[in-house]
Amino acid sequence: MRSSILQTASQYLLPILLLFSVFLLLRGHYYPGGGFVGGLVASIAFVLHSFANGTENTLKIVRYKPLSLIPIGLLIASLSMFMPVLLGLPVMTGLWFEEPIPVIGMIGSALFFDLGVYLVVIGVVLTILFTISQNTH
Amino acid sequence: MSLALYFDYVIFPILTIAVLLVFIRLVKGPNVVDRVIALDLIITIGIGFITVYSIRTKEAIFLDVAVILALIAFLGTIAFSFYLEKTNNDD
Amino acid sequence: MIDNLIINTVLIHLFTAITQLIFWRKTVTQRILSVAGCFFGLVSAIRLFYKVYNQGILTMNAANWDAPFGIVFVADLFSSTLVLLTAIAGISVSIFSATGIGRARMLYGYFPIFHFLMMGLNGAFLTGDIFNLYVWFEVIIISSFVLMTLGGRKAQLEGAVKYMAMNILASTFFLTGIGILYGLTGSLNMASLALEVPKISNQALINITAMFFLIGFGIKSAVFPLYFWLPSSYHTPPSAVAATFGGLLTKVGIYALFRVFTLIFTPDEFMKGTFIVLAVMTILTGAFGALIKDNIRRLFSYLIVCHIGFMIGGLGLYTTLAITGAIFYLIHDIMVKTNLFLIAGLIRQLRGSMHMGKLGGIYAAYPKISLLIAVVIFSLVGIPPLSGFWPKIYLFNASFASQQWFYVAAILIGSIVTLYVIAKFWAQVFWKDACDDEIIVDNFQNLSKFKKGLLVVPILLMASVSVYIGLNAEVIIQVSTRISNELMEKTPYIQAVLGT
Amino acid sequence: MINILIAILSTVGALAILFASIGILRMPDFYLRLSVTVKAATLGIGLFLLCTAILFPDISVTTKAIAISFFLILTTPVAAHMIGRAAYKSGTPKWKGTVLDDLEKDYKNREDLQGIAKPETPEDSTIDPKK
Amino acid sequence: MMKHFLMNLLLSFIWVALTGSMYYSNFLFGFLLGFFILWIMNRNEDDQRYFFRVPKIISFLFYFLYEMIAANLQVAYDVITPKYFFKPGIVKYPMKARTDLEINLLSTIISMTPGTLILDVSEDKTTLYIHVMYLKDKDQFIAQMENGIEKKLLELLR
Amino acid sequence: MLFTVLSGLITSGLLIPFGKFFKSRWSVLLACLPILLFVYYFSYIPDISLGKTFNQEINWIPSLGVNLSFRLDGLSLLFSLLITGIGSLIVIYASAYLKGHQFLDRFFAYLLLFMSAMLGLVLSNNIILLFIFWELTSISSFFLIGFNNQQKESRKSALTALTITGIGGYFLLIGLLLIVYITGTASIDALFAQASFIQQHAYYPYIVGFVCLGAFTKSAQFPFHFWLPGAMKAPTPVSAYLHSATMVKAGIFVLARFTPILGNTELWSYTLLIAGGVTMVYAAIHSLFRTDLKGVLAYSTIAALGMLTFLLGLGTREALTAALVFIVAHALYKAALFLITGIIDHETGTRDLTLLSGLRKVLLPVFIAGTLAALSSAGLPLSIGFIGKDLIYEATLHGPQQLALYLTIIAVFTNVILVTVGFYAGIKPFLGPLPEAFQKVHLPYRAMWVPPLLLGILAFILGIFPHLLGGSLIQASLQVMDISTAPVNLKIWHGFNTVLLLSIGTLALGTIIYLVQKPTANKLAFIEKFNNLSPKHIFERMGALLLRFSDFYTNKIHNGYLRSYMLKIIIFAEVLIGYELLNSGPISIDFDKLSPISFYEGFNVLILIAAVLFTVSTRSRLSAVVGTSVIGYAICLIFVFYSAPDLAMTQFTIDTLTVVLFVLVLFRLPPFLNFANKLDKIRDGFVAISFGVILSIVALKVLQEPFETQVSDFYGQYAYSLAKGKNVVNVILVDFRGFDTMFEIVVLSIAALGVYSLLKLRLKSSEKE
Amino acid sequence: MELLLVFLIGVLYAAGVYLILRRSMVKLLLGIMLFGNATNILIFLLGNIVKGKPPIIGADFKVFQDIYADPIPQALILTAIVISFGLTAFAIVLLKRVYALINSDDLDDLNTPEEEDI
Ligand code: NA
Ligand code: NA
Repeated sequence: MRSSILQTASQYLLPILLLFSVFLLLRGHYYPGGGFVGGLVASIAFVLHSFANGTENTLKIVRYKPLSLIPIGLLIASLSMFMPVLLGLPVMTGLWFEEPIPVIGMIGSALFFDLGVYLVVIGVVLTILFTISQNTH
Repeated sequence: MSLALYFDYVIFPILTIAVLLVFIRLVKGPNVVDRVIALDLIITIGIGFITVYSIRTKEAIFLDVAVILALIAFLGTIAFSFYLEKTNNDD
Repeated sequence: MIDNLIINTVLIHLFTAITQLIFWRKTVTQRILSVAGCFFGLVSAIRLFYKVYNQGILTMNAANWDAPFGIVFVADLFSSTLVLLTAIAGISVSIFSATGIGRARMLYGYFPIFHFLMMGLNGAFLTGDIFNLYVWFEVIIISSFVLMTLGGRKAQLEGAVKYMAMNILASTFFLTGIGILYGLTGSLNMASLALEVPKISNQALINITAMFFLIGFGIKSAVFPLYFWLPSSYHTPPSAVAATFGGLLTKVGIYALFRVFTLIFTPDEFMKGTFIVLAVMTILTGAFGALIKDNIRRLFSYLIVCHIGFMIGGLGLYTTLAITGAIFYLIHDIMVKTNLFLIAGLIRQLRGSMHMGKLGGIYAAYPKISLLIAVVIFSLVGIPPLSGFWPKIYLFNASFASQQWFYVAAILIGSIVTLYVIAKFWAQVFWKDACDDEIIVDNFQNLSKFKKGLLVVPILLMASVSVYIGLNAEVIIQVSTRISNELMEKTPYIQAVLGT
Repeated sequence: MINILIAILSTVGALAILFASIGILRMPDFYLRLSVTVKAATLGIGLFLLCTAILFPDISVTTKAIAISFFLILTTPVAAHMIGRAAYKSGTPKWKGTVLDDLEKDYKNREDLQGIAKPETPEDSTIDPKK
Repeated sequence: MMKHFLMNLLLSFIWVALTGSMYYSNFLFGFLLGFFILWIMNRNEDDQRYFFRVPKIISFLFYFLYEMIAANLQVAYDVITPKYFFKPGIVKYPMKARTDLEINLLSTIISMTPGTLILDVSEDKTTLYIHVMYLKDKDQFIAQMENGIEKKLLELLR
Repeated sequence: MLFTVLSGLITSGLLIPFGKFFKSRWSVLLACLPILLFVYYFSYIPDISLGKTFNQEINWIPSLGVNLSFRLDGLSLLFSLLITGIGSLIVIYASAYLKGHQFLDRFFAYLLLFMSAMLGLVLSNNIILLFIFWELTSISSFFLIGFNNQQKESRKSALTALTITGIGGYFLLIGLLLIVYITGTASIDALFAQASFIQQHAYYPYIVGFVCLGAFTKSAQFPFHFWLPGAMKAPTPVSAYLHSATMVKAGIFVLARFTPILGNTELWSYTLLIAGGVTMVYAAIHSLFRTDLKGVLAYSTIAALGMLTFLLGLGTREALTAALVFIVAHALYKAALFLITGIIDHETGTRDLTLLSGLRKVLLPVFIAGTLAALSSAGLPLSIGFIGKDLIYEATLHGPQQLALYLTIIAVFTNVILVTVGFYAGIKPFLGPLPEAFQKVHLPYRAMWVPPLLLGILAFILGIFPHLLGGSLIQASLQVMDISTAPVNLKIWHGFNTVLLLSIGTLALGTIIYLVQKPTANKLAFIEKFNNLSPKHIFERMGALLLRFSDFYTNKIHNGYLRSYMLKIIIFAEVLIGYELLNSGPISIDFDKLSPISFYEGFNVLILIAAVLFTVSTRSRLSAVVGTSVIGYAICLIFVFYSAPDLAMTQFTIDTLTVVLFVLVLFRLPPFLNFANKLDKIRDGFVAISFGVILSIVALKVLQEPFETQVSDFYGQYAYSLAKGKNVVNVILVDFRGFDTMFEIVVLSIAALGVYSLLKLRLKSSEKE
Repeated sequence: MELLLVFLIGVLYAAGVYLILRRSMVKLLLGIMLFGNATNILIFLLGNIVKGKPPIIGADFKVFQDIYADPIPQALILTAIVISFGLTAFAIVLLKRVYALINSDDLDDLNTPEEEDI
């Protein structure tokens, strides 16, 4: 089930999809997108790659086990949720930097939260799919 | 005749008829591969639908959906091919 | 009054789970983290309970949005009591798991998922938002699916498929109900729903919506004829898991039923009647099932069903007295049912089986453990003055007042059957000599003293709580009565949340 | 002016899609269906996208339109190739009017070769947990 | 060659910045302007490849578009008329393209052209298996491909 | 008083850690406790005789009106003395009887627990507290009866006893709670004053019924008596204690306690008379045919209990006096007889009456004790039994005019047989030749034969000096039970009258029967032929029937088929929602509120529906997956049409991933098989369509209601100004309702962990659980 | 349009019910998925449905200038979709395990007799 056409396609689709996923993540607060869809697109990028090159090869690109993305993502999301508590505010209160940053716009805890979501979604989808495909071969 | 009306009475009907025809193929089969390509075509037409709809409503935001569709729709087809090559029987 | 303390138990379990995920495959670390997490959870739960007990309803507006715009967390006495009980059960299960769960399961995430489950339970008790409650329910069910299948034996899978199918169905009903409620009122905040729902012109629609919640939560709390998943599945997972399930999962359903049907919906005569009929049928069904089961966990499963009926009936009577009884029963039941499944696990450690026919001789070999277990099982039966006795008095009194004689009869039958099967259980498992032909696997004997302690101490802890509940019933009655009053009189809740 | 342009382009696009759908329905075998549908539909969509680029003079919209076309052109042939090959391998019948099949004998040879020289070994199905 | 391309891009960005309107048309105009200026400036230098390639790409695009529309029309006609005119077949095509990118571009283009579709690539990456709708003669088809699309494409890429 | 009750509980609790010590010969020290208690209560006799009562109340559960409230009056003192007195002797006896037993410490723990429970029961001044101790006696006796728990019979008897008394207990509880419910008090003191109110209440018959049910099961009245002979599986000291002197009398005590509250009505009297009468005759006849010594004693005990109930039912002052005296008399001789039986069993290894004889030669002191007890049981003048019997006849003769004769006849009949069986148990084993087998039998420890001897002697002391009892305890007890306060004067000699005649006749007849009829195995076998009609058998059959029904019901309804469960749930939902729907009035569609249908939207929905039908009907799994994809993508289009781009994106990506998942998993699954028959399909289709219709109607109705937009207006208003985002959906997801999202990703994470473990974890066979 | 969606909801629920009453686990899963879709559309429908006005504030504005679609049901459905994806993924893998174990997706083959309890 190797196809050189698919393999080559996946070589350049992977960066495109990843780029696009980050794009979706960053603009989520203003336009359709956000952590979920971003994460899903990113994971689809890797899934596609694994279809073309085999799961083992994709895992080499990812370098880390997708499973380990889950706690990282959860930690980022939950810390951005927890941060306000340290400032005496209710959990999850939005915190924002005063000035907007070019390209990204306003930086705030919501963005970190979305980043956490993004990572978790990638971790989850990849864990699920890679575990299955490793199990299937 | 405004563009909106033209879209409503010409473009959309053509597209719906197209979907209908493809859907007939999807139901008829006869093989799973036929259904898979029918599905693929339905999604492609869906992208067209969304594009046309965004022109019709003048809301460019819907194009974002089309981008996603265009990027990942073929994954399903790839998955089906993957499956079919693994199992030579066509359940 | 805004207070982050409310959410502490949730956060503690969340961070415990995340930390454990970081220490993936480090089982010793995970065990220590688990017990520590549960301990802090317990401390936090106690603090919350005291604060609520002394200061009244606490709320926390998540993300600092005023209700009904954001998600609000509400700790009234009902929820903080349940949080406290969950914490007690949680720490017991956590300690028990340290030796009661095989290492292989720990390697594949038993502890993090257990803590996610704990988190889900706490969240479900504390949230004041109906959709958020749905999310918590999903956290609970997905973690329970995973815990249930962890290990993947055939029986486990069978149980899990049924458990899963019906619980997802339940969630769907629940979600449908939420959708309708939102369509009718445009709100998801439970306090604001409590205000909006009576204003709807077509109250029949409200009744329809209530039915969705009834069915959704009814499935979760294993009410007849929606209970099938419970006896199909609770005998399959490891006992520590079954303990969490047996003690807490169905009770979340009960909690939700009580919450929703006191705060948002006010049952009319038909609904009350429905509850009573369901209660009676639930009790009888559980009782009949318990009579014939030989596997002790299957037996306990049916007993859970049976006793769920007691509580549902309390809701059906819908008087302060009845709800007091039901709440007391709930408190008692959480402790005892959790303990029962831990005991089942211990019995398996002692004898390598869960068939009453194959078991035996425990009393002769382990008299002190046996007596400890006796305390628990007779608490379950409600031998006075142990904990199961007092709530029944309330339920009886309340049904006298409402003249619900069928319910009285059902409680009677349920109690008698419980007494009989528990006595039989005792006679078979503890008194009887172990069968000769069956090779007994006593894993317990070879354990180190510390590990033995880890298995017995949680049972002892919860047995002590049960005994405390029984002997110091006055305190529990005070708490239950206050809860019952809070439930029946919703204005303070609404005021606390909406600040009006 | 723009409206008329859009109307023409979109009509052509819609018709291309319609032809694709008629094609998928009418073609006698799978390969022909595949062959017909992929490009016509892509062409149609490309034309629609051109319309959007014309209608919204916004750089982001144009970028999106270009991106969509680009992605479609990138992915569609790959998908078609994959499903076509899979169909072929799983023995989807060809139309009786098919005049030539070079693939058939080559596949046979390859399978024979593999059967002798390189017996298929299933990949290790589980990962060593200690990794 | 890359130098020229980057320079051209830079010029077009400057143009966009100067005019201050972020439209593609404006960018395109800037690009063409820059191309023209660069071409004028570099007429005497040795490396003229860049200035030939850009027109080639454009002409290739038009060629491709033309092929596509023509073939589409043919297929469309065939699709809507009751009688089938086609003679399908799977052709083994020995390609000249060698690198992955070349093969991919070639196969994409072949596949995007109506009437042809890549079914497989041989494992040694020397042969394409093309499903052809109107196969009059195998050798003629191969020759047509070699001298047509493949040649033009390889010219561009090499 | 609280302390006296607690002392036993504490001691039994202490036996758990210090059991080793008391397992040794020091066990006899445990007797100190009951002896001390006996002495303590003994000291109250003078005060109580003067008609005083002592109350003690400690708050426990005031909310329920359940307090540690105790009341020492004549009745409770009488029982307390019996409990502690006989208890002392039993402890001494048992320390020898079970010497060296592996679990002696547990035995004493249960025994003391039981004693405390009994004490608590009789001392309670609160009916709920009384019930608590009542249940404690049931439970502790469960452990005592099942003490020889290796034996199947023993376990079964314990279970039967607990079941029967447990059922009774719950009925008693209902009765008691009804009393509390209608009067608002649980205090016995207070209830005395409310007697007439209770008796006039509509629930009175139920109360009587429930209380009697409880009392009858505990005191082994027909038809609940059968657990008692079974309970003889317990070690003999237990039988002696529980089944003669104390536990079975708990029922009698409750009846006596409630006589002033519930008594003196026809309902009460007839219930008790009939139950008691039937019990005593039935049990008496049975006792005659037993060959097992304990069986004989068990049935005679039942007969005696019947007699007591009967007397309480009679309810006259004389009858009550008779009952009280008979309680004492019976306790003394029956305990003695049991203990003697225990000695015989212990020394000879058998209790078979047909085998035992001549034991006087080896067990002389025991023989003396047996004779004394038997004679007291027979009602020989100068024994307390004689006085008891006299009083009984007096009571029956002075009973209601039209019944007196019949009552007397059955009383005489029962007493005659009691005489006979008293002889069987107390004398017969000792007479006649000593068989070979028993030659080596020797006298047991003093601790074993002294207690029965003491009891026998006491029976005569009280018989000779009846005023010791009558003037004090009986008098005081009567005062509690009866309103009149006339002094009680127990006499040895009433003069020549009908009563004396009856007494002597009873004795003579009993002796004659003893001489004529010998219990044999054949006769036993004969009477056991009627077992099919016996209540025990009927109860067992009912139990078996219940089990069979449970089995049928449980397996029928919980049949293992998921689809059948789902069907039930769905139908249940349809019924409930459908019912409410019927109540919700007609459907009215306000077309003005609806948005117009565009051609393409309608078409999209049609495709969607077609895809649904395709998915449902296709026979190929992969095609079904294709079908669901179409559904998903069509829904995605709906979201696009209705302004939900975020949703459309998510729905689309997730649908694609789901397809990938399905496809990865579906490898090599065989095609769908057509399992269901046509009828099932039609049924399921009907159920499914009904469900769809119901949901559609519900949706339609909800649509007609005005829609509140307060919250979404707020979001629209402040999404940018406060939450700094323009995509309101995203702002809701990460800010307004960020909590949902936070825990939704937790759900995802758990699912991933689950998938990981499900596919990777393979348990070793050693880790089965 | 609402009427059409109402009808659609009915069809989806009915199909979902029909499928979960089958014996095949694959059908069960498909049924559950249809159920989920039905619920989502129900929620969507019962909110305020508006055509072509996504709840996204225009680039140059700070508040909405026009009517806009109710964002709350969208957020709820989004959450529900993602959650049910998690559940579905797990269920699908469960199906895989079941199939590996009993070599069929017939739920009846999965039933374990009580004697096999531990
Ligand atoms: Na978003
Ligand atoms: Na509405």
